[in-house]
Amino acid sequence: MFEVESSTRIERSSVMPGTEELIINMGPQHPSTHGVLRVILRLDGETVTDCDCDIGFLHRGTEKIGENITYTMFIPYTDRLDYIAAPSSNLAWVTAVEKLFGWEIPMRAHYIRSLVAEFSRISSHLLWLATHALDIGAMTVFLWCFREREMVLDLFETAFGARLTVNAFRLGGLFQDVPQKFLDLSQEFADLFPGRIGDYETLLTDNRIWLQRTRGIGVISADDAIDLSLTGPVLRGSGVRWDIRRAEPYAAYPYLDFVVPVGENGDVYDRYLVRIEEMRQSTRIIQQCLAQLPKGPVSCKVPRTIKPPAGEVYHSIENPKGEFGFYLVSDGSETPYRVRIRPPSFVNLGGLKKLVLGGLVADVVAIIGSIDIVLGECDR
Amino acid sequence: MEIAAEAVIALVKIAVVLGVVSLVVAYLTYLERKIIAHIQQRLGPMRVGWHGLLQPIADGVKLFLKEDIIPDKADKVVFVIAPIMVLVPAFVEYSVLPFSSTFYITQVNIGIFFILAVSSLGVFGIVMAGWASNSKYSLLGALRSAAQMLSYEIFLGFSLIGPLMLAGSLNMQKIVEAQSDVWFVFYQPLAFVVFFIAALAETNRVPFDLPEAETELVAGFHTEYSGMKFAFFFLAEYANIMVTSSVAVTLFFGGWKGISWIPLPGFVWYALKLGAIIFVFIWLRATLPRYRYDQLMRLGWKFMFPLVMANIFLTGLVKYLFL
Amino acid sequence: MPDEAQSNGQEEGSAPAAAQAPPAQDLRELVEREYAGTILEQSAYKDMADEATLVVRLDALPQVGSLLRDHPSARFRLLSDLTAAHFPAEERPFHVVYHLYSFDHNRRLRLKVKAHEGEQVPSVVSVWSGANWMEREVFDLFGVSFKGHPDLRRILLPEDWGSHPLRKDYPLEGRGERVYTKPRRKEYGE
Amino acid sequence: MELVFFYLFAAGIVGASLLMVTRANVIHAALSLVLAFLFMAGLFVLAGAEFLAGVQILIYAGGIMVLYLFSIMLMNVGVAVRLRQWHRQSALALAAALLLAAEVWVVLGRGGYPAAQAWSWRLGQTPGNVEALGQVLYTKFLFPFEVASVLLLAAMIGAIVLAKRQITR
Repeated sequence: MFEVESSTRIERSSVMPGTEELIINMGPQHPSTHGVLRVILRLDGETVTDCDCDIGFLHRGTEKIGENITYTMFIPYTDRLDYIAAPSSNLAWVTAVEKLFGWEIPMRAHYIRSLVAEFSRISSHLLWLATHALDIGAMTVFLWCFREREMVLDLFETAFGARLTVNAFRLGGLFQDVPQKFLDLSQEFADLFPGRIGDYETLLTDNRIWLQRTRGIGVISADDAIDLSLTGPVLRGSGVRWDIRRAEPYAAYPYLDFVVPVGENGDVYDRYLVRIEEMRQSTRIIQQCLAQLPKGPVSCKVPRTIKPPAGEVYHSIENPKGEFGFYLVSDGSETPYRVRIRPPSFVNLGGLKKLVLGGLVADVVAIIGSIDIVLGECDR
Repeated sequence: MEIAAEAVIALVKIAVVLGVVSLVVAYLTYLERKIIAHIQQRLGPMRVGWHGLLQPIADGVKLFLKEDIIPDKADKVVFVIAPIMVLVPAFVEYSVLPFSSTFYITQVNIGIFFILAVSSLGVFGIVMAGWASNSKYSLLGALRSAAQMLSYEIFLGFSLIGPLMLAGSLNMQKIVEAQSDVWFVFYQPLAFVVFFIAALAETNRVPFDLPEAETELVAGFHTEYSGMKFAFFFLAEYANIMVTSSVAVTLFFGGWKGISWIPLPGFVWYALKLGAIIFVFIWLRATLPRYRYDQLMRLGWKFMFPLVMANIFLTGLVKYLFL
Repeated sequence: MPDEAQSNGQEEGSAPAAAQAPPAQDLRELVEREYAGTILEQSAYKDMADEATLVVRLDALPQVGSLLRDHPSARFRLLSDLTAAHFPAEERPFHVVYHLYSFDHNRRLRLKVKAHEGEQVPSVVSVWSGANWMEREVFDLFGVSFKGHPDLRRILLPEDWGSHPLRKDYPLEGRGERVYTKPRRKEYGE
Repeated sequence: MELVFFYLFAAGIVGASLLMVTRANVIHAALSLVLAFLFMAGLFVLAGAEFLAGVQILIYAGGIMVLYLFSIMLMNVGVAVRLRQWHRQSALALAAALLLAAEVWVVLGRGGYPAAQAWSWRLGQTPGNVEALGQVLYTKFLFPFEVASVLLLAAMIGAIVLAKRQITR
């Protein structure tokens, strides 16, 4: 009798006798949480049994600030949201405001916006690839990616005078036309970059260790991904072919030809492949933008004081991280009544728990990397 | 009187070897930084001396002068002993390595076995460091490291059995002599592959650098260490690389024996081979990502273990039938 | 991984309906057929199709949500955004806003519920799991509480913050806990 | 010269063993045991049994003790330190110790086991004790050797089965 009992007890307890669950704090200064993210992990051995994210370390009340300054004044604040891809944030804001006003933007401005937005996508994906690879231990890719990202930042500097928080666009178009040097350098970069992507892929894509570390890790099905409101490469990695650039085109995207890559399994590896392919497609878009770039003004007539009609709009664009939108409520005054930033990182990070449960600690690092978050926009 | 003279000679030899090894180990860090830097299209250290040649010395001075922090909740005695426990075995192993036909500290009957035994002690320092730091990252790092080093010691040991069967001795000198005609790496390619992979794991190098996986465990077992104690771990890592590379040279690449028609002294050959193997170590670090813990174990037990067993069996069969 | 390029340009389904009936008329009818009297208002900014807005009765929100998510002619499976706005002058000052997206019809819809101060809004986490963090954020920044939320804690601000910064009566200067009496400044650069 | 080293190692063993039994902290005790093992390996070397010394270090110090430490580290050592260290068994322990001492005295007084005296190999004077050990193991003691390995295999399989049962279902 007693023996039966004791043996069943052994079988029921999944934890070894005498061991306790370990609670580990990753962050906010942990090297692989990509900013001031704090992840609290409960571990059984090395298996994750619970996960909670502590965010908000970078909360600056950007939405509240937006309600108290004019539409134009808010543009630099958007730089500080997704600071890895600042022009994308700028673009989301100006397109949302322009939708509120109903302005017609000149074609040249549209093309330059698309061009710069794709550069920002490349810069963001490069940073992602660099840190993601470093998280999994591939050190060389990190430095190679930064070499190319440096070129992109130099391009931003040529065009807008700043490297990170570029403040690229204005309501109604651009502040001024980009210099010819920018276009020449862009062409140079677009010709050179696909080869460099090949270099990264040589080191990673078919690497057995890389495959073992990423394949079948952090799997999420398409239905679950949609249910969790995941967007961007994370959603596409699960096989949902949805890209706002294609579904609800803005800027010059209706006239540009590109492929929306999707994955099949929704694991870390597929997200990696999707982003790599997106970089290739971005290069294609850049080539097309440069080839088709029309002449003409870069800004429509913008009144001195900007007062939109009362009403509400929601407009989102395809940020490198996912759907980046603004929900604007206007009461007809010079300042917005309500500014809501729809943050892709925040929402995607909300799905982290689902992705990491049952995995190993080492996988948590890979999974956070594959979600590609930027805390500036997550915490706002 | 004779004993005293012997002792003096031995001490001089030890001093020479220790000095050279320490210097080489220090410059190994420089070499690693330079090689990786050039693979990654940057320059590496350039400021201290010509092309940064004095960088290791500057680093050493910096580490000496740094504040030596012992965490408040740490087990102080164990915390202090741990780095010594890592470094000492790494250096003791040099005592049986033959650097040329005439230059070695001592010849032991059980040469290679001695190296294996002493290197198995290195894991203590790591475990002690991880436990004494009283930090979760350190503890996890140390646990991983202990499991990893224990398992891979087995493959490391078994992979050496093949060449030892061919040499018929554990004595390092005799093993080298046995390779006068053909290096064992040609007879024992399987054993060499397993040995090299196990050596990577034993020295906690990429792709098996889990114990100090920065992105998961901050810095693994030496998270809480600073100053000279940290330097000890660092030196021990490179000293271990040197030892395992030396073992590889001795057992698989004919030690100090070179190609007969190129007249070079034995220790030059030795250094060349050693350098080549160390270069591969560093090259791998720049190329490969990191294995996951369970994958590492699976690789060991499901791939390397059968392989090394098959190798021993084959070697025995061939030796029985043809030699 | 990538397959052949999709066709450029607009997909069907969003544009043509806008001219005659206000956008989302079909969705309103769809919901009314199932749950009569749950749609209180209907509007769209400048009659734009993707700005169609339905104001839903507070208690009916989860049912309407599930219906819109599952019905074949709606299929709003993605909760693209969830937020709120504060209108202190109104009787029901808290507007909680849901932005839905339908992959099948490439279409957007905005749902809105209006809540009294202190009134609990039914949580939609059971309908769209992604609402979890977004509802926490609304709770954090507006103080709107959600009924049936599995884990309603503050998310961006510290646990002990004590007030809700995105409310309109939250002071712009000083610490938020202080009662602020000055009217909101409206003019800049004049 | 050898005598000096012998007493050095012997003193080390005694000291380390004393440390091991007196330390309240289990980790300290385990580390003292490692120290004792190392000194023992030194004694083996003095006796000319280098191979045994290597095995002593490799298996006992480098293998088994690491596993001990491994499992001790997973437990909460802080609790053990605060526990009572005396179990009122000192009388029993004293009796056992005296018995052991008496046995050692008798055996050593007779000049060791007769079988050991009749040993044909003189350790330390052999051409190489690895070869000696190998020959003995595979000729004279082949059967006990095989029995031991089968026993170990059974133990290993048993351990795997025990561990496996918790993982599945």
